[in-house]
Amino acid sequence: METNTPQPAGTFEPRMVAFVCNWCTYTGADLAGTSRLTMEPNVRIVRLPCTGRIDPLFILKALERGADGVIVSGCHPGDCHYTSGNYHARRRFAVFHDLLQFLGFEEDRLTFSWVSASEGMKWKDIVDDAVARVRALGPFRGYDREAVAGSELAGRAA
Amino acid sequence: MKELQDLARTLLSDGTVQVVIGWEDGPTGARPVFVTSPEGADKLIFDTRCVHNLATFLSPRRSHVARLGKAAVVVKGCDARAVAMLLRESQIKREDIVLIGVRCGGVQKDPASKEPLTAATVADKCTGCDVREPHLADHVVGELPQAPPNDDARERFIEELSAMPASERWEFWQTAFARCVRCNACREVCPLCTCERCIVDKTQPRWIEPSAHPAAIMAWQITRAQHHAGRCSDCGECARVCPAGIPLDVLNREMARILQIRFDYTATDDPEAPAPLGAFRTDDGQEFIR
Amino acid sequence: MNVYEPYLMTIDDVIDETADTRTLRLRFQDESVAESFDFRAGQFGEYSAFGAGECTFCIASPPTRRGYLECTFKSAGKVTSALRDLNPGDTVGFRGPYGNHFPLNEMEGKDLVFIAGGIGLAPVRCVIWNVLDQRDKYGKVTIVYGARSVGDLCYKRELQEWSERDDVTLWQTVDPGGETPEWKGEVGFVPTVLEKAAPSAETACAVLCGPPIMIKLTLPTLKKLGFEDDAIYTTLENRMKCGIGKCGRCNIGHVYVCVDGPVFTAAQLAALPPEY
Amino acid sequence: MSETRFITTQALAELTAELLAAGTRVVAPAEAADGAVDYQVISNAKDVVLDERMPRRSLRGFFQPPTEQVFTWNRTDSGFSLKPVDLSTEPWVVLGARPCDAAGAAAIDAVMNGEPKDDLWMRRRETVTVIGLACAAMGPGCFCELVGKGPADTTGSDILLRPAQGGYIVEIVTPRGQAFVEAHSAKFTSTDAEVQAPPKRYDPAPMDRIEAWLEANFNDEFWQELSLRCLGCGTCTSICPTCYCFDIVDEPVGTSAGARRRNWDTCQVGLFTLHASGHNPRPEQTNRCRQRIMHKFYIYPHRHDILLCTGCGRCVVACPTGVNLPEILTGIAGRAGEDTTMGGPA
Repeated sequence: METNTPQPAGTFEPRMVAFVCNWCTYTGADLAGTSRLTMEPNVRIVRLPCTGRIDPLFILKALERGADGVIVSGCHPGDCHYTSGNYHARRRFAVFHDLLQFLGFEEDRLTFSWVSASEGMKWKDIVDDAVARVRALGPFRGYDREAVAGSELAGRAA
Repeated sequence: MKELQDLARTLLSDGTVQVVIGWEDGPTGARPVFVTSPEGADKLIFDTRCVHNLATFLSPRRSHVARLGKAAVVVKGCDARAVAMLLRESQIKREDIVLIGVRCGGVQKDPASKEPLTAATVADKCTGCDVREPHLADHVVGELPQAPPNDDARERFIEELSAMPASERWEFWQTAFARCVRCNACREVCPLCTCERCIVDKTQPRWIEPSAHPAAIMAWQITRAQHHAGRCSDCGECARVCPAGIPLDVLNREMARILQIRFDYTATDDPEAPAPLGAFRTDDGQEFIR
Repeated sequence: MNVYEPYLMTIDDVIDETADTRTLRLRFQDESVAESFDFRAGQFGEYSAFGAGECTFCIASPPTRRGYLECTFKSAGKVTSALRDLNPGDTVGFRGPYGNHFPLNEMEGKDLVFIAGGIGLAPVRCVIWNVLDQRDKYGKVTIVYGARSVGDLCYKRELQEWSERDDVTLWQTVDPGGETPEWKGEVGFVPTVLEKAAPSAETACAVLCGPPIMIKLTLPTLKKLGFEDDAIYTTLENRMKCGIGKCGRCNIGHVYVCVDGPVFTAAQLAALPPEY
Repeated sequence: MSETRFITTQALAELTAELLAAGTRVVAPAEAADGAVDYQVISNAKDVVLDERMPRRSLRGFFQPPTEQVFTWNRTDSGFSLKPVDLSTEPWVVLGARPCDAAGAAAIDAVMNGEPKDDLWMRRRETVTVIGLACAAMGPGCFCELVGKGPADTTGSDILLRPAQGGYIVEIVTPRGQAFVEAHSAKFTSTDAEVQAPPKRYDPAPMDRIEAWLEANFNDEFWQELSLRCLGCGTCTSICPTCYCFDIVDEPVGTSAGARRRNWDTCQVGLFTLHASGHNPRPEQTNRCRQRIMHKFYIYPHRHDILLCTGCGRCVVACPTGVNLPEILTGIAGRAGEDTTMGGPA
C-alpha cells in the first residue's frame, strides 16, 4: 500500500485490506468473481493459510500504512482446514475487538466475518457493506503520522 | 518482620539459597534488596510500602541477578501470580526458587509514602484482594492483617470510560498516548515481558516503528496489552514506572475484565491453569463476527 | 544541509566477494562533492539504504584513487540486507569521512606488516593500496591474510595481483578444513602463519584487523616477533548512529570510537576498559 | 552581569500574554490532562504554573523532541530526491525553567555545539530565551547542591526569577536576557528588595575525587551491587535534563518514500550497543548501570569539563526500585577515601 495520496475533496474512496484464509474466504471471493458478481473495488485481498495466522499486528500495520478499513475473514467454526485454527483466532480477535472498543476505535472500520467457499454472495455483501460503512466514516486520520512526526513534544503534551 | 529475617538468615546460612530478594528501607522508601549473607538478613522489611513486584527479578532476562545463585524471593499473594505465570510459561523451574510468602493487608500507591493505608493511599491493585494469604509459597510468614481499605476508583474510572461515546474514549486515550515517548520502560519492568527479543525491537520486518508518533504508539500500546491478555498479574508496575503517567494499568485491568467476561478467566496463582488464549471452546461468543 | 543529511551516491558496481560479503563501488551524484571530497586511510562513513537506515563501514578504497568510494560489508542486519538488495544505478546515502586515520606519514620509510582476517581485510586493503600507490615511500610490505575457508577470502582478484608483485610478500591462509584441493596457500590460523612469515620488527609497523579472537591471539605473536605495542595499529568497530560523537553509544570508557578512533594502537587498546 | 529588577506577578502574566499575542512560542510549566505538571507550549497565560510542583519531565524534549524528522526522501521515475527538515526557528521563550533544567540543556550544549555542530539541537538553543525560576522549596528527590549547583543557580538561564513578596526579583544573567528585559522594559521596575536565601539540603560532593575514582575503578564490585536492583527501564534517562543519547531510524512509507527520524534512546537497554553480529559490548545491566554513572560523572567531565547531572532529582523519585543517585555519589565519595560529612536529607 502506497503513501496517502491526496484525493480531491468530496470524492473519498476508502482503501481497504482484507486478510482472508486460503481455504474458505479466498475461494469464496474467487467464486464471487467467477460468478461475475459486481462489488465495490476498494478491497485488496491478502491471502493467508488460515485465520489462525492472522496476527492483530497485521491489522494495525494495514491501518498504519494507510488503510481506512480492514476485513478479516475465514472458515466458519468447525470448517477449519487445520481443524481448530479459527477457534484460536476467534478468541484472539474477540480480545482484540474488545480492546479496540475500549480504546474508542471506530468499530465500523473493522469487519470480522466467516465466509465459506460457496458463499460468494455473502462475500459480496460483506465487502459492499464494509466499504459503505467506511465510506460514511471518511478517511482514517487517527494515525496521521505526518501530522505529528517531526513536530515537537510541544503541542501534543497538552 | 523478625520471622522474615530469621527465615532468610536460616535459608542463607544452611545454604538452601545464595540470595534472598526482599525489601529494605531505602533512602526514599521501601525498595528491593538482595541479601547474600546471613548477617544482611536484618535489612529485610515488609510493610505497606512494599508495593514492588519482586517476581520481576526472576525473569530470565535479568542475568546479572541470576548470577548470584539460587534465590529465595519474598512475594505477596498477588506477586505469586506473576511467579505462577513464569512457571506456567517454563521461564523458571519451581525447584530453582524458594518462595517466601508474606501475608499482606494491602500496599501503598507510593513506596515512599509514610501515610497510613487508607482508601486514598492504597494501591489500585489491592481492591478486592483475595490473596492476602499467599499460595504457591514454600514458607508463609507474618500475621494475617485486615483486608485492605477498598478504593474502587480505578473500577469506577473504567466504567466511566466504557460509558462514554467511542469518540470521547478515543480522545482520552489519544491524549494519554500522546505523552508516550516510546521509552519502553513499561516493558522493561514487567515481570512477564520475558521475550528475549521483543516485537518492537524486531527489524526484519519492522512491525512496530520505534518513533513516538501516533501510529507507532498505538501499535505498541495495543500490542503490549494484547500480549498480556490472560498473562498480566495486575501488579501495576508498568503504570508506576511510566515517565509520562499513562494509566497503563487501566488498560491491563480492562483486558482482565474482557477475559473474565468472555472466557470466565481470572489471573491466578495456579501454575497449572490453562492459558485462555492458548485454548478455546467451540461455543465461544462470536457476536462481533458476521 | 544539517549534519545528519547524507550525500547522495550512485552504485556504479557491485562485486560479490564471498557468498555473504559484497563490495559496492559508489560515485557522488554531485560533481562538486566528488571533486572536493577527501579522506585518509582508516576513516569510516555512514552508509544509507533509504528506508532501512544507516550502517557504519570503513572506506575500503584508498584515498589515492579519487572519484569513487568502496565499501565492503557482510549481510547481517536490516541495513546490510537492504544494501545487498540494491543494484547498480541505485541511490545510496553517505555521510563522512569520520574518525581518525592510520598515521601513514609516520609509517613512511618503515617496513609494513598487514595482518587481516576475513572481512577485516577491508580497512587494511585501503591502507595497502594507499601504500602500493606510493610504493617508494615505504619499506618492505608483508601481508598475512586468513579466512575460515577459501570461499571466505575477500578481494580474490587483488590477492592474485598482490601475489604476483615482486614488491609485496603475501601469505594467504585458511583455517584447517577450509581448504580446497586446488588451494596453494597455507592451512592454519593467522598467528601461526605470521610466525612462519616472521617479518622483522625492526623499523616496522603492523596493521591488524579481524575478528576479536584473531586479534587477541595475534597480539602475543607480534610481541614475540619484537613489535612494540605502539607500533601495532588496529581498527575497532562499535554500534554507532551519528558517527560524530553525539549519539552516545560507541564509547569505551571515555574514548569514543567514532571520533577518537576507529584506529588505535595496541598500547591504547590495552589502556581501555574491556567493554568492546 | 548581575543587574537586578523586579516584576510583579501581575506584570509577568501580562508579559506572557503579550508574548503570546505577538505569536511568540512560549513553553512553561502547566497542568497536563491528567493533572500533573509538564513543561508545555502555552496558549493562555493563565495556564502557566509557577508553584513548587516540579514539572514531571525535564526541558530536554523542547530542544530534542522524543521524535524529530531529519529529512524525508522520495523515489520517483525521474529520480531520487531528499528533502531536509526546515531548520529555521523563530525566537521563542521558556518561562519558569527550573535551574536544574536550564543548566541541563546548557550542559548538553558542550557536546552538541562541538564540531561538527548538531544544528538540530543548536537551532533551538540559539533562538531561545530561558527565563529561569529559582526554587523556593526542595522537592523530594532534589540534590542540586550535591553536584555543585543550587536552587538559584543561574547556569543556562538568560534571566532568573527569584520569588519575592508580590512578584519576582529578576536577575539578568546574559546579554540575551538583558535584551529581553529592555524589549519589555515597562514590565520591569528597579528594586532593592532582599533576595531570600535559597533552601539548603546538601554540601557539595567532592566531584573531582569521584571522577578520579570512576576513572580508576571500572571493574570494582560496586557496579555489581549497584546494578542488582536496576530493572533497566531507562525511566531515569527519559526524564533527565542532561541525558541526550539518541537513535537514528528510517521509517519508510511504502517503497518509494520515507522519513529519517531521530529518536530518544537510552543506554539502559541492551539494544543500545548490540552489534548486528549479536556481540554486545555491554551485555548485562551491570555494564549499563556503570555506563550511566560513568558518562555523567567521569566521561563527560573528562571530555567537556562539565558534569552531566544537575541534581534535579527526578530519577530519584521516578526509579521504580529506588536507585538513588545521592546515595551512589556519597558511596563513591566514601570509597574515594574522602572523609565525608556531606549530610543527608534535611
